[in-house]
Amino acid sequence: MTRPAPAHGIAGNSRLLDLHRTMLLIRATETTLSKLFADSEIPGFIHLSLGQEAVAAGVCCALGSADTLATTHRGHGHVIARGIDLDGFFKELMGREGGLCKGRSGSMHVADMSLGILGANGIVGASVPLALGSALSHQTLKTGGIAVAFFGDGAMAEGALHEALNMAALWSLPMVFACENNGWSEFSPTSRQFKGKLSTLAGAFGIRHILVDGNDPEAIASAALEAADHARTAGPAVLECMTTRFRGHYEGDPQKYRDAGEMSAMTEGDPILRGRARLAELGVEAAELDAMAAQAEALVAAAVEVARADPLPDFDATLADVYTPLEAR
Amino acid sequence: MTRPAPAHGIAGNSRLLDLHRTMLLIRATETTLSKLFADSEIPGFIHLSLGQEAVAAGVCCALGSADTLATTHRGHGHVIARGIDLDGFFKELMGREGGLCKGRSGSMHVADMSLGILGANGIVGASVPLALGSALSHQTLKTGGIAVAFFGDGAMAEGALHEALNMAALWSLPMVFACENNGWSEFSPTSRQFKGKLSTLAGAFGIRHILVDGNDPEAIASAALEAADHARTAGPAVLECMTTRFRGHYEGDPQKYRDAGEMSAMTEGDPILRGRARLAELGVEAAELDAMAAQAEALVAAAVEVARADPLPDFDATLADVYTPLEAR
Amino acid sequence: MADTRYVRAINKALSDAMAADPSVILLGEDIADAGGSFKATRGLLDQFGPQRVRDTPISESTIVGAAVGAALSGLKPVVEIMFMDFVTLAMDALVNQAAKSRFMFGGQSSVPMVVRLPHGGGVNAGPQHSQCLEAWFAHVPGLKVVCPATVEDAYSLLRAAIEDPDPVIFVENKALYAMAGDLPDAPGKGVIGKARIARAGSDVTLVTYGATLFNCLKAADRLAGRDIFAEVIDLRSLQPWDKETVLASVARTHRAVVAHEAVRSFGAGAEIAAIIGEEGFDDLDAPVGRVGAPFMPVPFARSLESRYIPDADAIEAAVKVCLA
Amino acid sequence: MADTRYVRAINKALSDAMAADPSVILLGEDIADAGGSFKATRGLLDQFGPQRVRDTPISESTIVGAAVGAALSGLKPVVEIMFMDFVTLAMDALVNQAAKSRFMFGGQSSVPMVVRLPHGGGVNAGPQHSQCLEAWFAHVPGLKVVCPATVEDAYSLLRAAIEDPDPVIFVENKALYAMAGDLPDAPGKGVIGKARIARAGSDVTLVTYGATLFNCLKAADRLAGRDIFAEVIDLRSLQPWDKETVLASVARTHRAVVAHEAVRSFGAGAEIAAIIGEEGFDDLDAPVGRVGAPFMPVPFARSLESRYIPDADAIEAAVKVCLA
Ligand SMILES: Cc1ncc(C[n+]2csc(CCOP(=O)(O)OP(=O)(O)O)c2C)c(N)n1
Ligand SMILES: Cc1ncc(C[n+]2csc(CCOP(=O)(O)OP(=O)(O)O)c2C)c(N)n1
Ligand SMILES: [Mg+2]
Ligand SMILES: [Mg+2]
Repeated sequence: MTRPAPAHGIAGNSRLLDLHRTMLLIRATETTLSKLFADSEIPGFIHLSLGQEAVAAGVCCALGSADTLATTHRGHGHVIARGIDLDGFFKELMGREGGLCKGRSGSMHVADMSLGILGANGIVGASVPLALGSALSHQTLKTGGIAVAFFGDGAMAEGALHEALNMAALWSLPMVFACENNGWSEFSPTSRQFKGKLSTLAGAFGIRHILVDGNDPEAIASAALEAADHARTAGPAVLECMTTRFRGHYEGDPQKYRDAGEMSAMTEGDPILRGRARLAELGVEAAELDAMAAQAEALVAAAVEVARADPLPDFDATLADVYTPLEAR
Repeated sequence: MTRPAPAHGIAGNSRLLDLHRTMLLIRATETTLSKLFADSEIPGFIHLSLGQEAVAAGVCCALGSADTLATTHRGHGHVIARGIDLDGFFKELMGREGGLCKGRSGSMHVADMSLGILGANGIVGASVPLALGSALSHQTLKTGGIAVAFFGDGAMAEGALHEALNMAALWSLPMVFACENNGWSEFSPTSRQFKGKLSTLAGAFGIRHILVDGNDPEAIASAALEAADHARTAGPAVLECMTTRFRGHYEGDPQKYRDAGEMSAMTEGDPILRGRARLAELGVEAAELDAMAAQAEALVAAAVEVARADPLPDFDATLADVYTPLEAR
Repeated sequence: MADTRYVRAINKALSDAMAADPSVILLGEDIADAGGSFKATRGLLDQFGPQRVRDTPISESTIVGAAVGAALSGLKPVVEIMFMDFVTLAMDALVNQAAKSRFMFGGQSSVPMVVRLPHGGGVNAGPQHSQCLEAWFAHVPGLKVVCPATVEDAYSLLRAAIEDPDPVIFVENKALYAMAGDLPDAPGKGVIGKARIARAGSDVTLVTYGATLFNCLKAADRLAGRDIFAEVIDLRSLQPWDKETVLASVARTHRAVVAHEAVRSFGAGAEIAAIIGEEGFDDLDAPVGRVGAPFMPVPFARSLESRYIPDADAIEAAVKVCLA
Repeated sequence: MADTRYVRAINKALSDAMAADPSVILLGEDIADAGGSFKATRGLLDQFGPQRVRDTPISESTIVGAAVGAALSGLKPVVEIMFMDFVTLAMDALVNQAAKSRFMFGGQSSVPMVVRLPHGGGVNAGPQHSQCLEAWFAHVPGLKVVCPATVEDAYSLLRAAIEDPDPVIFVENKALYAMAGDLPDAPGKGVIGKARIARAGSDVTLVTYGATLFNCLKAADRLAGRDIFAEVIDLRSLQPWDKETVLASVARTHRAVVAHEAVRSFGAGAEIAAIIGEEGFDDLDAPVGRVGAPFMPVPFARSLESRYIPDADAIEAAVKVCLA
């Protein structure tokens, strides 16, 4: 899959199609990951973002090639929307030599420096200072780029958010704080863990806060463009996306803590169904959309086959990645 | 010096006298410390709170015997206002065996568990989670007490504040966040380090914020009583005291970063002069106030003599304080 | 209760300690309703209520800092940090506050608290969810470090840690949670600092702790097949650690290998080996061997992690070198 | 420049590195206008401007976390943490992010950053402003740990650390800042991992680093007075450390004492002693001695701290035991 061009100035209709294509690819990828995990073709644990595809697609469509991002343990959607190589992605999660990170680290650490992806992260809240530092580089080196920190609502309880909001405001850094607010922090409603209001917190540092329906791809795309433009021209912005986690915290989570009502209700807000409905309104043929979905499935199926065929990483070569080899300097 | 009774229900006039007495004792103590330090009778480094006496006196007069507090590197005033033994205090700062902490730790760690003083602290921001935990004990063990965290304006940049505001609000803990806002963080105006507004931050967590002129003993005392009562009955409160640091960050600080104008202007707001004027207004004789000052000087002079005569701590005995000895269990 | 799982022993120790002492409380992320990520606190919320079993926000540094303040104010907090890797966020509270308060205050107060830290790999959790960092804490005066390997020790040493007046770092190996073993019906409280000879032997002393104990026992089995009899010592705690038992064994076997899952370089095994080399010098017939993880982060892929964690083969090989 | 102070050498290294490479920036508390608490960055704000010399808020964890993100994005940040004790607030950024990013990303990127950590006692700064925690970092794969003792090394190794593509923990002993020594007019860049024989000798090898070097040299002087000739090795760095130079020396002297200011138990000296005991076993005529601080926090009072820090007497005594 090739990397989506920054959506600036692309007419709404075709942008919506791009967004939809991206969401479908994330959906197909993670639906497949869920199966692969159940069949223990994927080691360790994985956190799926099914239901949150619109946030990934919408935020990343606002980014240009100079921009960077740091994400979380639930970062598959973000890196796919950023245009990561699907073969390398599956190889990584399946622990293969050809993985983007050579199978060193798996789902929680997928990175692609060539796309400005500073990695998913296993430490809640860690994406925020990393992106802050990347924004500092953009500003100091005048790259014209911005840095995006994806973080969840539960991560708001970490002091990192407070410290980073302050430093971003203090230095007026080109940075977007993208909060993916799915209402859950692992097995607990975040409302039982965090009493703060992100809008007010941002306001306390004089930082612009934009709240958006995180399941409406169109709305997020324009909110993200607004936040990104603000970051490029006027300093940090907070983008809070209200969204829905369809699956458990991690695959295999029985979700005893969620009632059936919620489980069934949530699918109604499915961003992909909404995107599809909107595109139909705009006169896009159902057939075209079905073809798009089929294409995403095909891309994923192909990537899985390639990954399965890929060799396992060799242990001795691994040591060479701890420190920079002399010849690489 | 004996510990001031909680000021609840004491008539304003006599409370003002108590506050004044306390401020005078802090003033006499720290003026003397400054000399002792210059004469290198005090090892290490010390941070004086001259100019901030009203905050210490006002906040501590709102505390009862069950209450606890944790303070900062600039905590002399707080522990004196809480009624710490002056001999033990001087012995500690002068590194003597009879020190409150047996000379183990000095100015930055003065503690007296019998007065609920969980220690000064060398780590900026650390007083906040410590007091939070103490408040958790008050709530869980139903002591009826509250916990006070003293912290400076520079400490607001540490994530600890954010995390603690959230947990205090979440659990509705009996806690007062007492911010001593002297405008300085070491050698820099805090305005150049921290962009947040404490009132808004507190508000983001639904926490009551009270702003007070930190150089007006009377005003602080009532604001502190209000904050303490709120903590006892309704949960956490933030008390922000705007005050003035007369001396350098530490003794010996040349303060090149401060202009003469500020240096001279600040003394005009001297809380002790203001307290004295107010008492004069209320008809207290100048002679009585002079006597009070003389008494403070005398108490301090006596304590210094006692401390000088105290032996140096013995090294071998020190090891016994690392872990709790069996017999002490 | 035969066939009790390690995690169940932890759970029972918490439950018994809370029943015995109302000042014991639990703090951690998702430990109440959810019963903890590894289910170590399952059922305790119902048993003791939300005041004593508290779900915290994701704020490791303040959770531990608050535990110190609580411990200085009459409670005995037991904190669960979900993965030892996350304790990196709480080092100030542990090292500058918990470990030093008693000393800094001239012995005025103790700091009775326990921080439970699940460490170790083997579940492909990757570089940030698998580390063994116990050596850090063993280097910090004021902290105690306990690493139970068996089901019975998981119970008895956790009881001892909770009763201990000083702050205890309690290290649980994730790979052991599901392991079943014997737990007496009325298990006792252990003694922190006393090692256990897990297997007697005469030819070489294997010194270890935590999950690596079982790789040592496996290696000892195999070696016995070739008439090499290894004595296996389970240290159970690193701070304090039972020097006497180790040196006495080396005086009999004249050979020693120290093994742990943590990275070998600058790991806890270095101190053990250095002391054997210093105080057991005249007893030694061969260099003290050390087995530990290679100097790299814990890799994710199955083909990598399986090679990374020191196994019975590695221990056997080290013993052979030691006997060569 | 004869009689250059150690802190001035640090300052010059920072200045020269910034002049040589525009991607080098400085981050820290009060390092710009105030020139740093120990004046290591004095004058650099005027020289390089506020974009490259940044006063930060009091937010250690985010300062270091941001340095990692900046290092992954084209800058070479040099962070000053005012006292090593405060790095306890930034351990996640250093251990889970900086140290592991290159590995976790399969070698896609290096993390060129330096964190300067003033450690050590001697100024009655008390338990939270005096610790030596370098052993922690030496145990973390992905980090390098440098501890210069001399004025020239302070310069040349800081230049090397800043040029190094990987994250470097740069440990400066506070007691050395005011020490004067020779600095060549055009000082070179050092090599991380190469020890220096500070004094040649034939009877015993003293292995040390940082400020303790000078206590070792003092002890060696005194011992020479009684015809005991100690070879003194300044390791200069702990990760990597120069095993070859140490073992070669021990092969000549057959005796070794490892000394540092950090707490002895589970300190860096344990690894050095364990390796000497393992790989130098046949060369050793006596147990490897270790000198380090006792197992307690750094006390405040003069009468206590003076007894706490390992001095020449302690080293001399250890050598005597080793030669007995
Ligand atoms: C520092 C840290 N603490 C705890 C965890 C365990 N953990 C992983 S995800 C998670 C919940 C995060 O919730 P949120 O930030 O809302 O992200 P979401 O899972 O909802 O996408 C927790 C507590 C962790 N990985 N890192
Ligand atoms: C964690 C930590 N970082 C830095 C320092 C160094 N330091 C000591 S006091 C201080 C400034 C604190 O300012 P503020 O909180 O306003 O307190 P004030 O000195 O004004 O009373 C700093 C940076 C420290 N002691 N601890
Ligand atoms: Mg969430
Ligand atoms: Mg201040």
